[in-house]
Amino acid sequence: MAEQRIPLAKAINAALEAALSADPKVLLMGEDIGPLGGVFRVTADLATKFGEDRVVDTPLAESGIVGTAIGLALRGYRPVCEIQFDGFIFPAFDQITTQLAKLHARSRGRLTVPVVIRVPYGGGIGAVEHHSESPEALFAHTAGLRVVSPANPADAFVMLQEAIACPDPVLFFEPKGQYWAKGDVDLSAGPYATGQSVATQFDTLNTAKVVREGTDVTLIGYGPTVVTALKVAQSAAAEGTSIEVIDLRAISPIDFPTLIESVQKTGRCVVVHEAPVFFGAGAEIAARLTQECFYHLEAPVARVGGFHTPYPPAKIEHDYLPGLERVMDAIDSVLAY
Amino acid sequence: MAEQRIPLAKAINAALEAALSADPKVLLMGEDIGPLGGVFRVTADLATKFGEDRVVDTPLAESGIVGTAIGLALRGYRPVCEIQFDGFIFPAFDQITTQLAKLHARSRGRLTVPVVIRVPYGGGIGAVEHHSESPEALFAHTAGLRVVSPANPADAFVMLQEAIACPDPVLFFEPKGQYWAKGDVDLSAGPYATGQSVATQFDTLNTAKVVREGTDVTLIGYGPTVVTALKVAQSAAAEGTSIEVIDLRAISPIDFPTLIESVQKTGRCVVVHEAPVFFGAGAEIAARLTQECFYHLEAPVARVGGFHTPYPPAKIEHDYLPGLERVMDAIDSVLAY
Amino acid sequence: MAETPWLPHNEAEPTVQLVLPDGSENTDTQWDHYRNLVKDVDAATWRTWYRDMALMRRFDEEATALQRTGELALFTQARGQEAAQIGSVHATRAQDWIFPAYREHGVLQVRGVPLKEELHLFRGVDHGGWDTEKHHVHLNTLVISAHTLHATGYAMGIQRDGLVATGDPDTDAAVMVYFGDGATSEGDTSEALNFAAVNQAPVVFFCQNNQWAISVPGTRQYRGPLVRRGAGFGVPCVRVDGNDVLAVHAVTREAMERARNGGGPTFIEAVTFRQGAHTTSDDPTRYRGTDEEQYWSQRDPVERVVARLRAMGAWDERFHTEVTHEADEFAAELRTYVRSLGRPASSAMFDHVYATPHAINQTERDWFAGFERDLADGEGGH
Amino acid sequence: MAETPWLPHNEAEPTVQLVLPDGSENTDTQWDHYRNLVKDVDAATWRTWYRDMALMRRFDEEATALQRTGELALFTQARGQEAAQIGSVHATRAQDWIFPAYREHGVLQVRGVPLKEELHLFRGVDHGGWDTEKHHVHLNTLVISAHTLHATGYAMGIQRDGLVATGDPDTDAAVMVYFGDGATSEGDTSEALNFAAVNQAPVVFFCQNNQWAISVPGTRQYRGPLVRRGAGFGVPCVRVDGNDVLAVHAVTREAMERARNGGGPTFIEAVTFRQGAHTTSDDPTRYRGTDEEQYWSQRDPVERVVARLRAMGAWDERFHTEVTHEADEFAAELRTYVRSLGRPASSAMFDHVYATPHAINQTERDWFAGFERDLADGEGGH
Ligand SMILES: Cc1ncc(C[n+]2csc(CCOP(=O)(O)OP(=O)(O)O)c2C)c(N)n1
Ligand SMILES: Cc1ncc(C[n+]2csc(CCOP(=O)(O)OP(=O)(O)O)c2C)c(N)n1
Ligand SMILES: [Mg+2]
Ligand SMILES: [Mg+2]
Repeated sequence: MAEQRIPLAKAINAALEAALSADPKVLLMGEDIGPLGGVFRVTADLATKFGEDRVVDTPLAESGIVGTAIGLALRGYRPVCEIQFDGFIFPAFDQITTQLAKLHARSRGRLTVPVVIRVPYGGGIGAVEHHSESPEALFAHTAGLRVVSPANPADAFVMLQEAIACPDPVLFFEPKGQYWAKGDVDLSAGPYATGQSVATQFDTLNTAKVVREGTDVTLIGYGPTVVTALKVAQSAAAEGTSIEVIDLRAISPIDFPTLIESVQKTGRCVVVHEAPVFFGAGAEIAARLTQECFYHLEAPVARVGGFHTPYPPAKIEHDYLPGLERVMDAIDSVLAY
Repeated sequence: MAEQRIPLAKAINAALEAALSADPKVLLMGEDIGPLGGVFRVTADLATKFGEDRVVDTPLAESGIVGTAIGLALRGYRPVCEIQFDGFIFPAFDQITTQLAKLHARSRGRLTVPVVIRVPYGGGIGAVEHHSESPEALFAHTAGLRVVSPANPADAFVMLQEAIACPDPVLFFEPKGQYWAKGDVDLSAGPYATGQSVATQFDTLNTAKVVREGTDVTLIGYGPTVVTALKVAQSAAAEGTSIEVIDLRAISPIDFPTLIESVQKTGRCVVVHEAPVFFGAGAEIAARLTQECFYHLEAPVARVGGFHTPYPPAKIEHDYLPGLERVMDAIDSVLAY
Repeated sequence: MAETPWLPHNEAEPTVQLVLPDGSENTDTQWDHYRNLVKDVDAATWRTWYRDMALMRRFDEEATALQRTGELALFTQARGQEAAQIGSVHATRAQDWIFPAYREHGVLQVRGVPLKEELHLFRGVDHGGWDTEKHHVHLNTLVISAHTLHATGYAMGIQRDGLVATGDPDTDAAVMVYFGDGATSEGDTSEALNFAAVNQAPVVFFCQNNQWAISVPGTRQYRGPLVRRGAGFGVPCVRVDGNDVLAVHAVTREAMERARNGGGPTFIEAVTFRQGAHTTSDDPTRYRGTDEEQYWSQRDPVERVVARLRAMGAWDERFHTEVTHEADEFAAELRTYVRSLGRPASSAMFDHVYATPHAINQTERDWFAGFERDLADGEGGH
Repeated sequence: MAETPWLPHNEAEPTVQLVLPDGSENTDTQWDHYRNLVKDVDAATWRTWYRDMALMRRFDEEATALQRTGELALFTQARGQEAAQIGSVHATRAQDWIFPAYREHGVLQVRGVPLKEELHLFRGVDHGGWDTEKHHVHLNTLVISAHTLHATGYAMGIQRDGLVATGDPDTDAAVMVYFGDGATSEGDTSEALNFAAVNQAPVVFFCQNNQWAISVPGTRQYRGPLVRRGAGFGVPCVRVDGNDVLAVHAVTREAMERARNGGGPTFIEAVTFRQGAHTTSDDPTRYRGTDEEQYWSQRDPVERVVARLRAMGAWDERFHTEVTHEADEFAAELRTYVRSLGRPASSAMFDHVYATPHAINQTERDWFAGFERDLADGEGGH
C-alpha cells in the first residue's frame, strides 16, 4: 500500500474508513458527522460511503450518545462516538465514569463495552470558549478507561484502529490544532488495514515513543505538545543541549518503563501539556518518576502547561499555552540545578 | 456559647442551621433533605424549622439541582446543594465544570455564584457500588472551584459556614465514614454563628493544619484519612518515630507553604487519601513538594491511596482503603532511604 | 380526591384496569380493546401469576429478614409491586431483553435469573454479575436512569441486526426497561425517550410509579399526569393500574408486540405503591402517613389475584399450600446460600478492570500481592 | 407536505398565525383569542418592530462582513429569525429577565445590550461580559441548554423574592429563556422544564425551531410535533409561526403575563428558519438544498412586516430611508468599534478566576508576571 503524506484529520478519516470497511459492527455516532462530515470534516464522505445507519447523526445530547453507544456495544457493536469539542464532553461524564468505565468489572469480565470516544481537544486555533480545552486528566483518574492521544498522522492512523479493535473503552483525544499538519502514513498498518479482524496487541495504546534521542534532559509531551517539544529540542541542540523527546501517546496507562529508562539516562525531566498543570497529567508523571528515579534525578521534574484559569479568550491564548519560551525556560531551570 | 461534644453530622447540621438562621438568602436543595432529613439525617429537622421553601426536596436530577442553584445564586441566593452520595455527582459534572466554575470569570467579576455542593464521600461503611467514592481530584483540576474536606466536627462546623459565606463556589466533601465520630465543637465560631453576616476571611478554606507535630516524617491526609494518619503517628511514636500529621482541609487551593515548611523540617513525606493514587491529589502534592523541597527530601514523597480499580464490593473494601498497615509500610519505605 | 391528597394527579387520568380491587371484572367498555388482547389468559395462567407473585413476595420477606439479621448490608423492598412486575415480564418472550433497575426482583425471577445471585450485591461480595446472556437480563445499575439509555442503544442494535418486523414471532425482539417515578426526572430518561422516538427503536419504557422516590412524593417530582411524558417525545403512552396484573399484562403485551413489529417505543406508567421502605435503611414513618399505606393495602396486588382466582373458582387450598411450600423451600435455600457466601479474595478487585493488560492495573496488583504476602509473613506487622 | 419533505411534522399541528406571508391579516377565527390580545398594536408599534428587525438584519450582515475580513473569528448568523426574536422580546418588561443563547442578537439589541459588546466573544477578547444587571440580560453560554436550568433557578428566585402575582404590573416579573430545536434534546432542557413545572416557576421557554441544529434537521432531532414537549412535563405550550412578528408577540405576551401572574411556565415553539449558515465557519450547501431555502425566503419575516405596513398604509419611503440611514450609522460605528478592540493584557486571564484569594491562582499570576518581565528584559529569549 505504501506511505502517503496526509494530514492528521485525513489519517483519522482513513482509520475510520478502514474499520468501517473491515468490520460491519463498527459504527460512528455523533453530532453533524453525517452529511456535513463533522465540523472538522474528519468524517467527510463516510456517510455517503457507508450509509447513514453506520455514520449516524444523533440528536444533540452527549449523554445520549455515549449511553446508547454503551447499549449498542453490549449488543455486539463497536460504536465510535464523536464529541464535537472538548468542552462538550461533560454532559456525558456520568455515562463515561459510572457506566462505561465499570461495566466490564461489574460483570466480572462477562461483558465488554468497546466504545471509542473521539474528542478533538486542545487550543491554539483561535476558537471561542469551551472549544480549546484539555480534559484528559479527568478521565485518566477513572479505572476502566483507556486514555490516549496521537501526535502525528501515522500514529493517529494506527492508534485509532487499535482503539476501535480494543475491547476496553478508549477516550481518544485528537489534537485539533494538528488536524491539518501532514505526515507520512503507512496506510497498510493497523489491525483493520492489515485485515486482522481481531487484534490482540494494542501496542500504541500502551506505549510511549522516544521520538528524538538525547542525553541531557528528557522532555515529555503528548498530542499537541509533541511538536513544541521537538522544536524546543531542535533549538536547544543549536545551543549545545541534547534533549530526548518522548511522545507519551497513552495517558492511561502511562508507559513508565520507557520514561524511567530515559530519565535514568538524562537525570532531568520536563513534562509539557496544554491542560492546566494543577492536578494535570504532569503531576502523576512527576510523582511517579521521582519515586522511581529518585537517585538519578539531578533536578525536580518540571511541569509546563496551562494555568489554573479558565481557557482564556483567543487573543491571549498563546500566553496560556505552553509555548517554546516557557518550555525553554523549564529546560533551563532543570539544567540550572 | 461554649463547646459541645457532637458528631460530625450534627456539626454540619448545626452549621446549616446557623447559616439558615443568620441569612434569609441561604437555602438548602437536594434529594430527600426535607422531611426525611437526608439519608444520613444531616439535614434532620431543618425543613420543620425553616420551611420546605428553604429546605427544598428537589426532583431526582443532579444537573437540575446544581443548574437551578446557579440561577438562584445569580439572583442573590446562597444555595447549599446536597448530592446524596459521591457516586451520584456525575450527572451534575457539566453544570459544575463548564458553568459554576466559570461564571465569575466569564462575567469579568461582575457576577458571583456562591453555590456550595455538599457531598458525603469516601468508603468504609459497607455500602453498595457508587456509594463510597472519592472524586475530589476531578473537581480540583478545574479553576474557579474550591474543593475542601473537613476531618472533624469542629472544622466541619466552621468550614461549612465559611463555604456558604464565600462568594466562590465550593465543593464540600464530607467524610461520611466519620459522620458519627464525635468531637468538641465551639458552636459560637464561624461567620454565621458569630453573627458576621459578611465574612471576609476564609481561613479554613485556604489552609492546612498541623494536627500533630513531629520531626521524622510528614504525613498528609484529609477528610477520612486524618484519623488513620493520627493513629499511625501514635503507633509510630511507640516505635520511636516522630510523625508530623497535617490535615490538608483544602484540596483547591492546597496550602503549600504549610506543607513545605513541614517537609523542609522532616525531609520525608507520605500523602494518604482514599481516592485512587493514579491522578489523585497525592500526585499534585508530591510533584509540587518535590519541586519546592528538592534538596530537603531524603526520600521521594510516598503516596498511599485507593487502587486504579473501581471501588470494590464492601466485603473487601478495607483492603482497597489505605489502612494502618499500608500507611505504616509507606512510612517505613520513606524512612528506609 | 379529597381523601387521597398524596395521590398526585391520579384520579382524572384514564387508567387501564381490567380487574377491580375486589377481584371482580371491571366491565367498563372503554377497556374492551385491552380485554380482548388477553382473552387467552386462562385459569392456569392466573395460577402461574399467583405463584410468581407469591414467590416474589416471599423473596422480599426473606431478604429483608436476612438484612435484619446482618447477613445482607441492604435490601431494596418491592412489596406491593408484584402485579406490575409479574404482569409485565410475562409479556416478554425468550428473545426479548430486559434492563431492570434495582427493585425488579420479580422480573429477574420470572426470567430465570437466580435471585440468590442478585443478593451478591447486597451482601457486598460483588457488584452483581449474573449471566446476562443466558437470561437476557442485563445488569442493573444503582445510578438512577443511566440504564434507560443502554436499553435504547441495545434496542437500536436489535434493529440493526434485522430482528424487528421480520414477520416471524419467534425472531422479532424488543427491549423492556424498568425504572421508577423518580427516575423520570433525570435528563438521561428524557434523552432515552428522545433517542428511542427518533430511531423508532423497539424498546418499552416501563415506569413503576410507586408514588415515592425514597421520601419524595410525586407532587414534588413532576407535574403530571406522568404518563404524558412519553407523548412529549412522540412516544405513545398508556397508564395502567399497576396493581392489576391482567391490565398490566395487556398493555405491556401490546407495547412489546408493537415494538417487535417495528412500531417503535411505548411509555407505560404503571400506578402502584411501594408498601415497604425504600431500602432496609429507610424509615418511611418520617415522610408518609398510615392512611396512605392503608389505602394501598386495600389495593394489594397479591390479594387481588387470590380474589380473582376465587371468583373464577380456580383457587383452592391445595394450590395455596403447594405454593406456600414451594416458597418455604425457596426461602430456605436462599438463606442457606446467602449465609454460605464467603468473602471474596481481596485480589479480586484487580480482576476485569480492563479486558486487555493495563500497566497501572498490573503494577498495583503485583504490589498488592507482595504486600499481602509480606503481611502474611509478619513483615508488614506493626 | 409532499413538496416540503424537510419540514418535520409541521403542517398538521395548529400554529398561531395572525399575519399571512403576503402581509394580509389571517382571518382564521381559531386565533381570535390571540388577535384580541394584540389589538393595541398600532402602526407606530409596527414601525418600531420594523426598525428593530431591520437593525438586527443589518447587524447580521455587518458582523458577517467583519468575520469575512478577519476582524472576527466567528459569527453566529440569525438572518431569518428576526420576527421570532423581536416579537418575543417586546413582550418582556423592564423588570423581566432574559437568558439568551448565542444567536439572540435581536433580543440583546432591544434590551439595550450594546451589540458591539456581544462581539467581544467573537473577536476573542473576552468570553462575553456585558452588564447583566443593567439590561436584565444574562450572559449566554455556548454549552447548549445549560442556561435553561439557570433561567429556571432564577425564576425560582424571583418567586421567592415575592415578585410574582403581587397584582402590581410594574412589579411582577418573569424570566424568558431562548434556545433552539437542537437544545431540546439535551437532558438539561428536560430537567429545566420539569423543575419549572414542579415549582410553577415564572419562566417562559422560547424555542426557536429554525429547522436545523448545525447540519441536523428536525427529523433526526426529535419526533414531533416538538411543541408537545412542554405538555409532557405539565407545561402549557403553544406553537406559533415564528416569522409572524405579531403572532409571536401575542403568544409571548400571554405566556409572560401568565408567568408574572403566578400561572407558571409556558413552552413556546416558534417555527422559523435560519436563512444563513450556522456560523460563519459552516457550509449549509453540504446538508440542505436551495428548494428549502427558497421556500423560506418566500416567508421572510422582514418582508412580511414591510408588506403589513404597506397594507396598513403605514409604509413610506421616508421612513424606510430613515431606518436605512440609522442602520448605516449603526453598522459604521460597529465596524469602527470592532476594529479598535485591541488585544487584552495576557495577565487578564488570571483575573476573576476566584472572587477571593486562591493561592494557586496567585502563585501562577505572580510567576507569569515575572516570566513576562524576564522575556521583556530579553532573559527568557532563546
Ligand atoms: C443518579 C442518582 N441519584 C441519586 C440516587 C439515590 N437514590 C437511590 S434510589 C432513589 C429514588 C429512586 O426513586 P424511583 O426512581 O421512584 O424508584 P424507586 O426507588 O421508587 O423504585 C434515589 C434518589 C441514585 N441512586 N442515583
Ligand atoms: C453541549 C454542547 N454540545 C454540542 C455543541 C456544539 N453545537 C453548537 S451549536 C449546535 C447546534 C445547536 O442547534 P439549536 O439548538 O437548534 O440552535 P441553533 O444553532 O439552531 O440556533 C451544536 C451541536 C455545543 N455548543 N454544546
Ligand atoms: Mg418510586
Ligand atoms: Mg436550530
